[in-house]
Amino acid sequence: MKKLLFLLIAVLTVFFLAACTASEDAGKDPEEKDPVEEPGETGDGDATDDEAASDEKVLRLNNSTEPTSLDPSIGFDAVSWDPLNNLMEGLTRLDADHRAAAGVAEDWKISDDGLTYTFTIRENAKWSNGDSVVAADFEFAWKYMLDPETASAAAFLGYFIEGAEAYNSGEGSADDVKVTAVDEKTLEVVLAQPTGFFLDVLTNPAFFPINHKVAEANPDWHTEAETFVGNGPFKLESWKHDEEMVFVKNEHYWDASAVKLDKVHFAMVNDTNTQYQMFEAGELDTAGIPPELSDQLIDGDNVFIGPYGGLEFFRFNLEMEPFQNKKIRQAFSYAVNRDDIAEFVVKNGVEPAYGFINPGYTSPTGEDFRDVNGDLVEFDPEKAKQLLEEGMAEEGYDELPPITLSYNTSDTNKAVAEALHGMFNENLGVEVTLENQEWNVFSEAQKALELQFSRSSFINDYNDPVNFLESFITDSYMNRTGFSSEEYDALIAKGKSATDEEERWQALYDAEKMLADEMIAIPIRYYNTVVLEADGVEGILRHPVGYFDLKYADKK
Amino acid sequence: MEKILEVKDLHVTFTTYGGTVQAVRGVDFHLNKGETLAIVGESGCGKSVTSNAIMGLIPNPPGKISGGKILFKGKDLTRLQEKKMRSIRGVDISMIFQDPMTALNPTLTIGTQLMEGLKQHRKVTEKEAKKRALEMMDLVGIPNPEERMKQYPHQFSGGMRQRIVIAIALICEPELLIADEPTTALDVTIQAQILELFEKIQDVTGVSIILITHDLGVVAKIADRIAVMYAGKIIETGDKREIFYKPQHPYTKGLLNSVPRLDTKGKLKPIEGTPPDLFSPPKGCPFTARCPMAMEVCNKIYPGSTTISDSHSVDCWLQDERAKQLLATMVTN
Amino acid sequence: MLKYILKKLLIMVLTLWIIITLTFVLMVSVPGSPFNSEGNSNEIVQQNLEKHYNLDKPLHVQYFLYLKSVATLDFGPSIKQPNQTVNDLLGRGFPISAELGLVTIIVAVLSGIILGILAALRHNGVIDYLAMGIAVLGISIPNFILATLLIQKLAVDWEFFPVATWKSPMHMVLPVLALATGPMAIIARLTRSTMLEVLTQDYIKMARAKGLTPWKIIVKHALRNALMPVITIMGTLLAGIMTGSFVIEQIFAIPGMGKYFVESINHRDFPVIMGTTVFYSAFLIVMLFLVDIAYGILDPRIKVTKKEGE
Amino acid sequence: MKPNQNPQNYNRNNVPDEWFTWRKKNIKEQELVARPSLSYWKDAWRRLRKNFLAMSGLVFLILLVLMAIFGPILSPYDANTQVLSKQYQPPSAEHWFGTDNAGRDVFTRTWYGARISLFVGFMAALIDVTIGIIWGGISGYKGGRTDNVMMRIIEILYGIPYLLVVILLLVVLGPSLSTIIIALTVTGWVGMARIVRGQVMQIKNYEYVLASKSFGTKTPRIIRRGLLPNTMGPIIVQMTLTVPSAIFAEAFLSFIGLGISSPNASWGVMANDSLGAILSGNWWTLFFPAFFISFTMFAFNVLGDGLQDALDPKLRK
Repeated sequence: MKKLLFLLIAVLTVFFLAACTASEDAGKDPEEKDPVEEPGETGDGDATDDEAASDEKVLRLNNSTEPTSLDPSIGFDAVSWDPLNNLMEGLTRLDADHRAAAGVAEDWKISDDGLTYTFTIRENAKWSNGDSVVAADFEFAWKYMLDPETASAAAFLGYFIEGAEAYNSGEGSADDVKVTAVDEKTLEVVLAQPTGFFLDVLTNPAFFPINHKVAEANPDWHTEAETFVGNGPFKLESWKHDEEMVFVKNEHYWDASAVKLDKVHFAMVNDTNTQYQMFEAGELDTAGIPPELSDQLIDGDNVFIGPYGGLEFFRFNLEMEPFQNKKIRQAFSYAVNRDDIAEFVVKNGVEPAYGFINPGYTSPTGEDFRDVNGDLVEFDPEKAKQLLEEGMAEEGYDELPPITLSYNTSDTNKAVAEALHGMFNENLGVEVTLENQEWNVFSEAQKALELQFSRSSFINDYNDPVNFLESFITDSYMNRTGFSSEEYDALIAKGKSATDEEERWQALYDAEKMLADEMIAIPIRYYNTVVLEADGVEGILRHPVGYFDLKYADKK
Repeated sequence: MEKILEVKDLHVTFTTYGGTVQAVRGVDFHLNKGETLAIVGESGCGKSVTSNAIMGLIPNPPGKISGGKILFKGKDLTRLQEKKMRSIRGVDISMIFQDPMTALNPTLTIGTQLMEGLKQHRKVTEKEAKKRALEMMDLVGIPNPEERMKQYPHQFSGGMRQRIVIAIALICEPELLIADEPTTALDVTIQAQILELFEKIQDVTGVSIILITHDLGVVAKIADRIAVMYAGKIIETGDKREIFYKPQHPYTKGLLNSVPRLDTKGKLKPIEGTPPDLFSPPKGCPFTARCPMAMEVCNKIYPGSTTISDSHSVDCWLQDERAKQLLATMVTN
Repeated sequence: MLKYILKKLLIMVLTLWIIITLTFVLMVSVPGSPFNSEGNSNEIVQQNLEKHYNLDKPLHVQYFLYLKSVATLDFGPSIKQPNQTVNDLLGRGFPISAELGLVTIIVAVLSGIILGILAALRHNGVIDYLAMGIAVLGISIPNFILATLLIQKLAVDWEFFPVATWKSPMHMVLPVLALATGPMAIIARLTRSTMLEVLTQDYIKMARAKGLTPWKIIVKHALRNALMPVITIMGTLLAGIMTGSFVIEQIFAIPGMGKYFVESINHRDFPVIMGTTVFYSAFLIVMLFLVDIAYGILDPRIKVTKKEGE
Repeated sequence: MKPNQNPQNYNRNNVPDEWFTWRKKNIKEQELVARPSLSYWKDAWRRLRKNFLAMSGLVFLILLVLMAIFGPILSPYDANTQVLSKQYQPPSAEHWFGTDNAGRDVFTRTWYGARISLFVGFMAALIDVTIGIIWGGISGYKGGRTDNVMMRIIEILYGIPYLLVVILLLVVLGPSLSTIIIALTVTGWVGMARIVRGQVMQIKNYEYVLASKSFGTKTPRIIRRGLLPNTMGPIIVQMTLTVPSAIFAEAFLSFIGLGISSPNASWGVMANDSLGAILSGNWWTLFFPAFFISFTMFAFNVLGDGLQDALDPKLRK
C-alpha cells in the first residue's frame, strides 16, 4: 500500500515535470518544425508547403472569435473589421506607408474651404457579384449607418458629415445628411467643419459601401457567405459561424492582379496558449506571442513588431480626494517606472509611453508628433516624493486618503496593476488597494466617475492625434476624469477644424502638453502589434491605425 | 448409512482491522443421506461460517479456510477450484438464507431468479426451464405460479418469499440443502408452515438438510441429529432425543433451560455472560467463564471428545473420572 | 400514470418560470450594459442602441417581453452578434456540445464503471488502489491545466493529434480526454462504493449459492443495483456536459454552446443569457425527469410507491 | 467421532489432579474475555488509523495547514514584493520554489495561496454543512407538506445553471474572498441538504427514535441527540469532498477571470496565471500551485474514502 502511494506521487510529479520541462525548447524554433511536418497532418489537403500537390497559396490566420457582424455599420470591432477590410474597400485605402491612398475612388477634389469633397469612383470598381460599384452604394451605406434605427455603434464616426449628427440623434432627416450621389460614379460629401484628416477617416470600414440593390432585396445579405457581396480583394467563400471563414481571391476586384493569395482561412481560436500551440504545430501561419514566451521569441527573425495606434494609461478622478490636487497627481506619475513595466511586465517589445500620443503621426512639416513634443513625463522617485509632500501640504493632509486602483479583469492588466502597486509602495510609500472588476461593471463605474484611479486604454479610430486628445474636452463621453478646461476645449476645437494644418497641429501640441502638465492621467505604454509569422509569409500590411490588409500578402 | 458430508477439523479465520478472528476452530461432524442435522448455538458461534465454508462462500479476503477438510461424497471441497465448486453449488448443494426479504434481488422478476440457476447448470430450453420453475412453485405452495413468476420480490409477503427462496434452492434437485436460520425472520405462524414445507420436501426429494438455527423449537420439530456449537467449536453432538433428554455439556443444558416450555416450572434460567472474544479465544474450554460447574482444568486445557453413545459425544471435562468424583463429593456434601 | 406525468409537467413549468424570473432579476441587477465595448463611443449612439434592443423600456415591460419570448421560443437576435438570433446560436452550438458531451459521457461512463467494478471486486487489493488512484488523479488536476498539458504533449510535441478546432474525429480525442477524466473519476468512485455495498447483500450470496458465474453475478445482479446512484447523478452530469464546458471549448476552440454561458454574461447579452438559461434549465429538468423514469424502469419498487402516492 | 486434535497434545491422564477443583466464579474475568467494546467514534478512529492511504492524506493535510500558517515565516521574502529584474528564476537555494513573472518568491506565495485556498475550501464546506443540516434536517424530519415545499425549492435551485448564478453574483457583488465563498455556497448546500434529508428520513423511523418520541421527548432534542449523531458519518464524508471541490471551483473561477483580488493569490489564481509555463518551460511557476491543488484534492479524497469505510456501521466487524 505504501508503494502505491509513492507510485502515485511519482506519477503525478513526473506528469507535471515532464510536461513542463520538456517544452523548454518548445518555443525556440517553431519555423524549423514547419518543413518537416508530415503532409496531411493538418487535416486540410491544402496544407502548407511547396511540396504540397496544389500550388494554391493558402494563408491560415486566426480571427480569435466570430466577427460581431460583417455588416460594415454594425461590426464595430477588430474581429469584424479586420476581415471586412479585406472583403470590402472604401473610397480610400491605407497604403504601405499607412497613408490614405486611392481605393474605390480613383480621384477626388476638395473645395477651398475644406468642406466639400467630390469623389470619382473607378469605372472598373465592381462588386463580387459583378455589379458595378456606384456612388449610390456609398450614399446608401452611410445613411444606413447614420439611421438611428440601425443603432450603429460606429455612427459617431460619421458626424464629420453635415447633418449626420442630427439625423443619428433623431432630430434631423436622412435627406439633410449631405452625402449625394451626383451621378453613377460621382459622390459629393459636405462636411460639418473642415477636417484635415477626413480622407483617413474614410479608410475606416464604417465608411465602406453597401451594394444597395442587394441590401434592399435582402437586409440580411451580410449574415451568410452565400449572400455576402463585397468589393474588396477577397470574397467570402464560406463562413461556418464560430468556427471558420474562408476567403478566396475576388476576380472582380479592380486591382485583382495585385492580389497574390488564393485563399485565406480564418480560424476562431480565442485562447492565447492554444493559438500559439497551433502555430507551433503548423496549423496556423501567424500567431500572437503568449506573454510568458515573450523573452524566448521576441528576438526571432519570424517576428513582426510594429506600432499600433493606442495608449494604455491610468485615469485620475479629479472629483475624488486626493486627486483634486495636481501635485499629488504628478507625484504618482513620477513614481512610475515605465521602462520596467514595458520590459518586464507587458513585454512583447512594447514601448513605454512618455507622452499621450503614440509615435507615427507625421506633421505637415514632416516631423513626427512625438518627436516634436518630446517626453512629457518621466520617472523620478525623488521628485515624486517631494511633489507628494507638497501636494499633501497644500491640501492639509497628514495622511493620504486611501487609494483604490481599479482595472478591468485581464491577465496583463493585472500584471501592470500589480507592478504599479509595487512602485507606488516603493517610491511613494503609498499602499494602494487593487480592485479588479469585470469589464462591464468597470466601464459603467468609470463612466459614472465612481472610480478613484482606474486603468484605461485608447485605440485610435482614425489617423490623427486629435482622435485621442478630444476625449478630454468638457462633458465628452470619453472624458471620465472630471477634467474640464475652457482653454483645453478651445485648443481642441482649433485642433479639429483649423484649415491651416500647421496651426491645427500647434493647437494639438499645446493640448497634449496641457494634459501632461495637468496630469489627469498617467500614460504607461503604447500599444504595438507583435505577430509570429511562419516561413514564407510576407506582405501583410499592419497599420498603426486601421485594420490589417492582405491585399499584397503572399506566401512562398 | 451413507455419509453424504463429512467435515473434519475445519478451521476458518477472518483477517480484519482488529486482528484475526478464529471463527471456526476445528469443527467435526458428518451428515447422513436423507437426514436432517441441526447445528444450534448462539449467534456469532460460527454456525453460519461453517455453512458458508461448505458452500465455498467464505469471502477471501478477509476470510480463509485455514485447515481441515470438507468431504462431500468423498470429494474434498476445500481443495476444489472455484470453477469446479461452482458446478457443485446450486446443483449438488444448495443454500437457503436467513432473511427472505433481502435474499431476492429486488430488480429481477421471480421467474428470472428461479430459472437462472437451472439455465446455468442444465442445458434447458426457456420452455423447459419455465415448466420446471412452475413445478417448483407448485411444490413450495405458491398459488397462481404462472402469474406470480412475472412479479417482483416486493410484491410478495415474507413467507411467500421464503417459499420462493426454497424453490430456487431446490430447482436443480440438490442432494444437500443448507438452511441458514430459514425461519428466524418470519412470523411464528409462517414459521410452522415453512417447517412443514421442509418435511414435505424431504419426503418428496430425499434431500439431506443441514439446518442452522438458534431456535430449539425448530430443532425439536424437524431435526434428526443435533450439533451444538459454541465459540467456533462443536461441543456436543447427538441425536435429537439424546440432546434433548440427556444433554451432557453444561452449555447444552443451559441452552435447553433457557427455552420456555409449557412444562417448565419456575423461572427460566438464562445463561449468564457473553461468549468469548474470538480474536483471542481462550486456551481451555471457551465456556469456562460462563459455566456453573467450571473447574480449574477447564480454563487451562480444552477437553477432548468423550463418546457417550454411538451417536452422542461431548467435549467436556466433567466426563473425566476425576470430575465425576468431584461431582460425587459435592452431591454428598 | 398520465396524471403523474401531467402533475410532473406542471411542476416543471412552474420551476422553469421561477428560474426565468430569478435570472431576470439577477440579470437586471447586474451593472453594465451590452454596449460598453472597449472602443470609443458616444452618447447618442448608446441611446440608439438601447432603444433598438428595448432596453429603454421599463423593467416590467422588459420582463414580459422575455416571458413572451420564452413562451414563443423565440429569443430574438443576440446583442453581441446581431446577425444571429439566439435560436441560431443554440441551434448551432448545442449539437456540437452535445456530440462532444455524448462521446465524453460514453467514455466516462464505460471507463468509470469498469474501473469502479474492478476496484470493488478487488477491494483493498492492488487493482483497487490503482483504479482509485487513477480516478482520484482524474479529479485532482484542474481541467484547464490538463487540457493545456494534453495539447502540448500529445499535439505539439508528439504530433499525435491536431491541436484544436473541431473538424474531424481526430480533433475530438483531446477534448474528450480532458473532459472525461472528471466524470469518469466520479462515476468510478460511485460505482465502487455502491458495488461494495451491493456485493455484501444477501441476494448476491444467493446468486453465488446458485453457482452462477462471477460474470453473471456482476452483470445481472450486482451492476444493475449498483448503477442506481450512478443514474441519479447522470441527469445533472448529462445536462452539464452536453450543454458545453466553457473551459474545454475555450481552450480547444470548439464552437459549442459552453462559451455562451460565460460570454453572454460578460457581454450583458440579455437575450442570450435568457435563451441559454431557459434552454439549460429545461434540458436539466427534462434530464432529471428522464432519470426518474429510468429509475422506475430499473428499480421495480419505485413504481409502486408512486402509484400508492397518487 | 474422531478424537479431538487439540494443538496442545496432551494425554488426558497427564492432567494434574489438583486442577480438578471447582473454579470460583469470576465475573470480572468474563468481562475481560469479552471483546472490548468501543464507542462509535473510537472504533471509527481505530479503523481509520489502519487505513494507510487515508492516514497519509490526513497527515498531508495537517502538514499543509501547518505550512499555511508557518510557511511564510520560513521564507525571508514577502509574498507580494516584486523584484521585476529577478523574474522567472528557477528554484535555487535562494528561492526554493523559484520566482514568478513579477520576481516574487513562489515558495512564500504558495503558502499564502494555501491560506486563501484552504480558507475558501473550509468556509464553503462549513456553510454548506450548516445550511444543509438545518434544511435537510427539518425537511427530512418534518416530512409531508413541509418536506414537499422544501424539496421543491431545492429542485428549483438545482435547475438554475450554477455557472450563471456564480458569475452573476460575482459581477453583482464584486470580486472578493467573501463573494467567492458566497458564490460557491449559494447552490452548493443543496447536495448536503439532500444527503442529510435522506439520512434523517431513514433514521427517524428506527425504533430508538420512535421510542424516544413515544416518551414525549421534544423535537429539537430528538434531532440533536437522536438523529444528528447518526447522520454525521455521511455528512463528514461529504464535507471532505466539499472542501477540495470548493478549492477547485475557485481555480475555475480564476480561469474565467473571476478570482480573488490582486495582489493576493490563491493556488487557483497562481496556476491560471502561469498556465503559459507549459509552453515556456518555466515549470516551477505552474508546478507548485498545481501540485498542491492536486495533492490537496487527492488527500481529501483518500481521507474521505477512508472515513467512509471507517464510519459506515455496516462495515463494522
